[in-house]
Amino acid sequence: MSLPIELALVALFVPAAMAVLLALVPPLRRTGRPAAWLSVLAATVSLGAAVWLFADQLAHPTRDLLESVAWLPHAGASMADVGLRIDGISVGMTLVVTLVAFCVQVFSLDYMRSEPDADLGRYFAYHSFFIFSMLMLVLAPNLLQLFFGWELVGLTSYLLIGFYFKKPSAAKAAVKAFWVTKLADTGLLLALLVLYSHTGGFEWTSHPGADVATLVTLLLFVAVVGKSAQFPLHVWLPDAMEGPTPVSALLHAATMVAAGVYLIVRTDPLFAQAALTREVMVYIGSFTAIFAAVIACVQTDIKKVLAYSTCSQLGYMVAALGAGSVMGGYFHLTTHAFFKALLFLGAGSVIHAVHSNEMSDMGGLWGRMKLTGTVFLVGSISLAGMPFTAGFFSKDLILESMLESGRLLPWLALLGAAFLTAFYMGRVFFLVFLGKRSEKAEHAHEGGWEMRLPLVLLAIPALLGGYFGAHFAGMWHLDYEPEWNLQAFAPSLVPILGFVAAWSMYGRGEARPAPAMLAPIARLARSGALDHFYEGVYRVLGLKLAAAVGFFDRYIVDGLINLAGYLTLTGGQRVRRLQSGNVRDYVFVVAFAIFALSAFGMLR
Amino acid sequence: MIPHALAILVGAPFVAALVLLAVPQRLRLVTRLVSLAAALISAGLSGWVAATWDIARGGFQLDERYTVLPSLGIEMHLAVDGWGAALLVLTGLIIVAGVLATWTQERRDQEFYILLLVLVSGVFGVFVCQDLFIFFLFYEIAVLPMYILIGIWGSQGKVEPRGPLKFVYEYLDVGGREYAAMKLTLMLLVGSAAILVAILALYSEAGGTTFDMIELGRHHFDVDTQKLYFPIVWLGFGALAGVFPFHTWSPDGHAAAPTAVSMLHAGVLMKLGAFGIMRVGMVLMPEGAIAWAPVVGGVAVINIVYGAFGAMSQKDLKYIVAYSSVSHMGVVMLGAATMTVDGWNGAIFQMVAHGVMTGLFFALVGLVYGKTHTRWVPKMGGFGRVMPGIASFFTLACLSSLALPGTAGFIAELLVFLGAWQSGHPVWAIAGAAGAFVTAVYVLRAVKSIFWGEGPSKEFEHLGDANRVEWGALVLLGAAILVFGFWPGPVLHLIDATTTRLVHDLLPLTLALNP
Amino acid sequence: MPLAAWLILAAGLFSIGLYGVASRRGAIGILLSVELMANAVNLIFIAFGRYRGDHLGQVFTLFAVALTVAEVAIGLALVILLHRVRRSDERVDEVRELHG
Amino acid sequence: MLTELSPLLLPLLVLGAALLVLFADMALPKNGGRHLGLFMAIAFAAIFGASFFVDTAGNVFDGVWVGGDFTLFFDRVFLLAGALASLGSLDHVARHMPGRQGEYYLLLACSVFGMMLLPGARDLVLLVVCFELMGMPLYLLAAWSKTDDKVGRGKNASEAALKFYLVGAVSSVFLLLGLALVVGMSGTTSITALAHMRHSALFDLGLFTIFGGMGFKIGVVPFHMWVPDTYEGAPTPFVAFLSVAPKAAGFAALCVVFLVGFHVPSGSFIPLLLFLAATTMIVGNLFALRQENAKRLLAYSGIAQIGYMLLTFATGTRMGTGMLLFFLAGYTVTNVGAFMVVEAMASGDRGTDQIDDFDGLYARSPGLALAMLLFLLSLAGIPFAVGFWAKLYVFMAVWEAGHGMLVFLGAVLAVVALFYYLRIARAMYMNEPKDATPLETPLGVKLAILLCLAGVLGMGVYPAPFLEQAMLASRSLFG
Repeated sequence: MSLPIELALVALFVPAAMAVLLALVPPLRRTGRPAAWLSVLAATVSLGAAVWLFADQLAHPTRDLLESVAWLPHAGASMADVGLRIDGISVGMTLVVTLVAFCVQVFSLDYMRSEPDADLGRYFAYHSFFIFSMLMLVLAPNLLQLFFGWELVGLTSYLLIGFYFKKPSAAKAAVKAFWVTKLADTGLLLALLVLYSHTGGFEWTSHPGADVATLVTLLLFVAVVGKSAQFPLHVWLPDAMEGPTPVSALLHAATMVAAGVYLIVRTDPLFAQAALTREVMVYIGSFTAIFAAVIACVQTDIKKVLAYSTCSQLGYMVAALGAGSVMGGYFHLTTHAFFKALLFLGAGSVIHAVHSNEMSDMGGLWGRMKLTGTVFLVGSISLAGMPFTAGFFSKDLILESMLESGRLLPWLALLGAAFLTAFYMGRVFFLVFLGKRSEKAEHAHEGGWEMRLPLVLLAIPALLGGYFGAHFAGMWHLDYEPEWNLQAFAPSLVPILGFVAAWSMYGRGEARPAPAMLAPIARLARSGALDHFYEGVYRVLGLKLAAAVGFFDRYIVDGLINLAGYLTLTGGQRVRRLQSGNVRDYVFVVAFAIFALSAFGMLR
Repeated sequence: MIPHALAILVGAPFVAALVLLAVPQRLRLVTRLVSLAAALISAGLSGWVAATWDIARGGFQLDERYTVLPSLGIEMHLAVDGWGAALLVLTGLIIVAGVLATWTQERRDQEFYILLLVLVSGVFGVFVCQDLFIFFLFYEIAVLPMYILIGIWGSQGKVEPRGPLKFVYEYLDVGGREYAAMKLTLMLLVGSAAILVAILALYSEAGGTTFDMIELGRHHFDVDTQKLYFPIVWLGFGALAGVFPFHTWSPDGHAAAPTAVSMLHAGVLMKLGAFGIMRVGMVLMPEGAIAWAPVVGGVAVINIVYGAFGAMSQKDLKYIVAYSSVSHMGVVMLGAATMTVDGWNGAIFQMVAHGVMTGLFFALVGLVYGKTHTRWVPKMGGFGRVMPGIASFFTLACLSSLALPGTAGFIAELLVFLGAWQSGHPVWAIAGAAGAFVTAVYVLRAVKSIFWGEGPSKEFEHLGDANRVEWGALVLLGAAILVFGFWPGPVLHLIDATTTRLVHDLLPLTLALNP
Repeated sequence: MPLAAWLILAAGLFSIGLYGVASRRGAIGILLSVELMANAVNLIFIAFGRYRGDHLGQVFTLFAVALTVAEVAIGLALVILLHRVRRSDERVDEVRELHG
Repeated sequence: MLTELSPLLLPLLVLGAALLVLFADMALPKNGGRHLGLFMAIAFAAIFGASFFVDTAGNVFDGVWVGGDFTLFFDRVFLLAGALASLGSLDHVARHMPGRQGEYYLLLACSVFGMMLLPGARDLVLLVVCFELMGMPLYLLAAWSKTDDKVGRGKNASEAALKFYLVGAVSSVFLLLGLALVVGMSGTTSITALAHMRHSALFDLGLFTIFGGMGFKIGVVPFHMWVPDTYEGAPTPFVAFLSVAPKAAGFAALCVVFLVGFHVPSGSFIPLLLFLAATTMIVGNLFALRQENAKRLLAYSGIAQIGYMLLTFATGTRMGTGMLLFFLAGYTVTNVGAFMVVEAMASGDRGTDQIDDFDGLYARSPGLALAMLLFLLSLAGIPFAVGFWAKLYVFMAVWEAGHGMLVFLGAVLAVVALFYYLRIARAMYMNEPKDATPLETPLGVKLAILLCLAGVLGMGVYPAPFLEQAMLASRSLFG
């Protein structure tokens, strides 16, 4: 077994072991902070391994390792293996996951300080388990194992959203998230079935033919829509903000929701065979991008803004992949992971300071929280795609590829989304950090070093990550040659305009109503029409139908069976009258019967 | 090599039952220890059998023969194939857990354990017995103690009369303990009446010389005979397997039954039905099975979806679990109906998976009921605060029942659906997957409304978590779910070894019948 | 007188007896009717014996008579017992404690 | 001369015992002692034991009576029934009729004597004489109760006896009528000779009439109506005897007359038999469903069982007959046992025999409850009780004879039967006792129950040897 495999195993199983340990030894878990520190330690080890692995991969960019063991027996052989696929793509994602996870755990040390010990232990156990699940997904050598991890991260998401399970809203959100994603995952399951019955395996490198590939990829994409919160299944993501903010940063911004995109990147060989699917992806993606961006502009809850912005950014990636620019998609995934995690943690530190998610309760925090303000600004401009930030490079690449692919409408949508992104990020920044303080913000202050360190750590790649595109591309064996001409820079004006617009409206930090042009959309967004629709479906197709079935089973199916018993019993009761007790009847019956017998005998 | 391993395995619980007859009533601890000892012996031997079963060799192993009625060709022929081995392990797990879970049983406990052990003997017997006739005997022994077990220790329920057949419901005490017991017994025995007929048919078809299933397996029955008797076997055993529409004993029965009995019944006995269908029906009458497969599969799909919706409509916790059993047994039958390697592997594995899962479920329901004395979900809420352990195990069971990867349920359903798709019935697979989703809906709903959210209300605040002995049961089953889920290889290898051979024999027929 | 005539006569007797059994309400009457039927049977025996000219019929008849006598004796005993127990006049169709 | 009678040894021994009882009864003082009953029981038991050491094969009176495995098998059944009945009666008779015990056992012995001669009879005269010799004592025994008992049990004994008697008298007249016709048409009374007779209309008429006459004895529907009333009214230990021995004897007679004699069932007699058998099963089970009186319930269940036996008889094959014999043996121990439990329940002057009197028996007398449970399961045909094998063999035989549907009917009806058997089980185990006073069972009854239990479980766990015997017997019948 070679070094990279060992490193991957370390990165994978140290957190897993920690999770198991915390799960199996309740006393340890209940100690709270020690448990937390153990978990962080595990995350650190995992991160270290990931870094080493990454460096090693950079040293041998062409390496593509596959180590696996038989898992599911079938007719004496093995129908599916579990193992590790070590190549540029998986290694890159591994680094991202472990890094963000590490930062988030450290951040949580302070952010969750006020939690009771038992819950704190539980929280970090979940986190360790998440690292394991996510890496299972990332390092999977085949679709089955990927599905395995895919569902496990779904589980951790469910558990972490429902971390405050005593809060009805949190419980509701958790269940909702699980239902929606599970529904979508059915697509992935079916994809597995189709793939297996046509290729006898779960490999994404197989060539089952265009039709099958299209079917498979469409089914896969259904799962992606669910997991990566694309329209129309994005409804769970905003609610998922019920979870603790660091969780939102890790799962619902940086890594887990990006799993969908990663899936597409990973299984690109299949998608490459399915033009139709890619077409669908382009339109779903770009629509989500602009749609979510619009809604983000009218949110008042800082986390909700970021949540919608995540939807929108994921839309970018999906669209890029649809347009065939794997590099664009994956690159944006990476950069987005950093600056979005940064933004969420920043928001977290603000929320921690003012104990509220509402932007109206903030304002003027710049004076009090310089560091948070700075890194938040960095995150915002990077997200908006201001020139020379990380976001700029990746987003630019996406727009460019979309244009090259000659799809004008999606390109415009994405451009509009870019403008809106800058607008709402600006809006958030101005409302939170400028203007006059609300009383809640009066005695706000920075958190402890555990909270500050991750902010700084993440700010660096969020700012500079873009310059390593070439290296990434080399690692991923993808082509990446940005040409720095005017046409390439044109898009970079859009975010600037966005910021200007935001400044003009919110520069003084007072919360103005959303611009008139956005009002109807705002109303639409607040009414949550889609949610109502889904709820209606659930009521009718779920509860009503279930009730009907229940009645049918209880009173019709079972009724008939009871009826049989009823008839027998009442019959038994009725016939008893025939036994009159009058002996002359008996004698008569005997005589008659004998005559009947004889008659039968004679007549035959 | 343990001599007479299987005989001991089957006999131990029965002997223990006899011993208990001698133990004075008041020695409660002794009673429990004897039962536990017997359970552990059998479980241990099961484990040993599974461990030493030679996968490379396959076939039937550990032959033991004891003469019973040579003149009729009846002999006690014990042997295990891979399927048997896997299911032995399941039974061992469940019975140990069952004894532990009812450790606190107070009322007439000795009789309780006696009947329980007799029942278990029957179950073990069915899985290792290769003589069709003795197989039937054990089957009966496994089914009958149910009546008294439910009738005496069961819990009372009531179904208010409604619907077009109102008068029937007014006449019968539907939902009552004795009603449930009687219904279960009679329905299952009507089933075994059908089975008996089929057995006699096979016996005389094969020349009336032997009941040995292996011998009978060699005899090729006339195709029309198979087509005639397969459905009889299917429905006969189907009554126990909860095949729609003969499943209606199961909700009432399981709801009324005491914890350990529900565990055994849903966990193992229902499997006997499915096992019988596959072992007797599909293996002995392959052509008949192939001819009827579409029907069997269709009904199985009905079971899955119908059962899931049925469960969703319930407010009584035990009914929810009972209906989920109906739904999951549908998965077993679906796998069986595919007549493919994956399908059959999945079917047997689902028997194991569902057995463990539903065993855990009923154990937990028993615990909750024992503490709260209600099974009415709307009255519960926020229990996660007072019984975190129970909450987490319940969640685990739920995850397995919605087939989340990492739990045994996932492996089973994946294999079954794979089989369904390969057998040329994608619709089955899709419907099955839909059923799995509906399951996700109702189980998570249950978790949410029982353990999450506001509460617990005043009357439940003082409640505590499971106690030591009960932990034993929970951990045992919970661990099994995860082990089988993450590392299905060992068990699946056993199953696969047998399945592969059987399907291999089956293949030419399949091609012959639908080219 | 041909055999058939005897048989018809016997049949008639038998039917009368049977009618009696069915119609009489008193135990004694029924017993007498039974006696009548029995004698009809004996007649058949005799007739056949005569017709065949062997002694079989007569032998059989003797046995039959003995059996019938014993039977009727028992019957009378029972009637008396019933009378003693229930102090009622022996209307058999009022004796119907046991039924259903 | 005496050597020639050697095949008749067993019946003669019974006769001897009967005479001894008679003289002893005259000689001994009429106190409530139980020695007579004890002697009778021991005598039956001893003769039963003797049956294993004597050779009873051979003809007597040049072929009028033929001994062999067939007779031996039945003799054992009768002796067993007799022994169990006397044991069970010890207490009952001594309490109700301290003065007249002798007659009771004398009559019992005579009846058994008649039965034991029946299976060997090959001449119609002998047959009918034995038949009546068996039957008449039963009428008297049925009436056995205190004449001054106006309220308690035995109040209805006279009614029971009267109904039994009247129906019996009429059907035996019919029996005679049938014989008259048959003998008249064939001109012979030798059963073996009948085999070769030409069937004419009158001959067939006689044949069916004979069947009717005998059908009364075994209680085939529609000749069954006396059964429940008699069983309910008559003294329980006697009913235990009545419910098995005469049935066995009746079937013995049927076998002799119809299998040896008329070589039917053959041809279109079979559908009739099958029809009657099916009706008997259905009627028996249906009527039993809602009974409140345990004895009545057992009576109807007995009728249902007769249906199964008739079904087997209808096959007319050697295998079928063997299975029938096995069924009879198993049925004997089971049913006697069940009735004995009822007797034990109702012993004591206040005891009654309603089903709800079984409430909470498990608490009052665990042993009794368990015994009853096993007897009921055996009646229902549950594994590891003899009843299971009995039913199974019946089904096999019927299946071989090609009546699959009837097998299914039988199997389903067996489930229906389970319903009412379980009603008693439920009363015993699930209901709480009305008065928790422990129940003390008379020794004799206890002993009888234990013997029956031994039989039920013994034959249930290891039926092979018994089955072999039954097969031997049927083989010797078919020669």
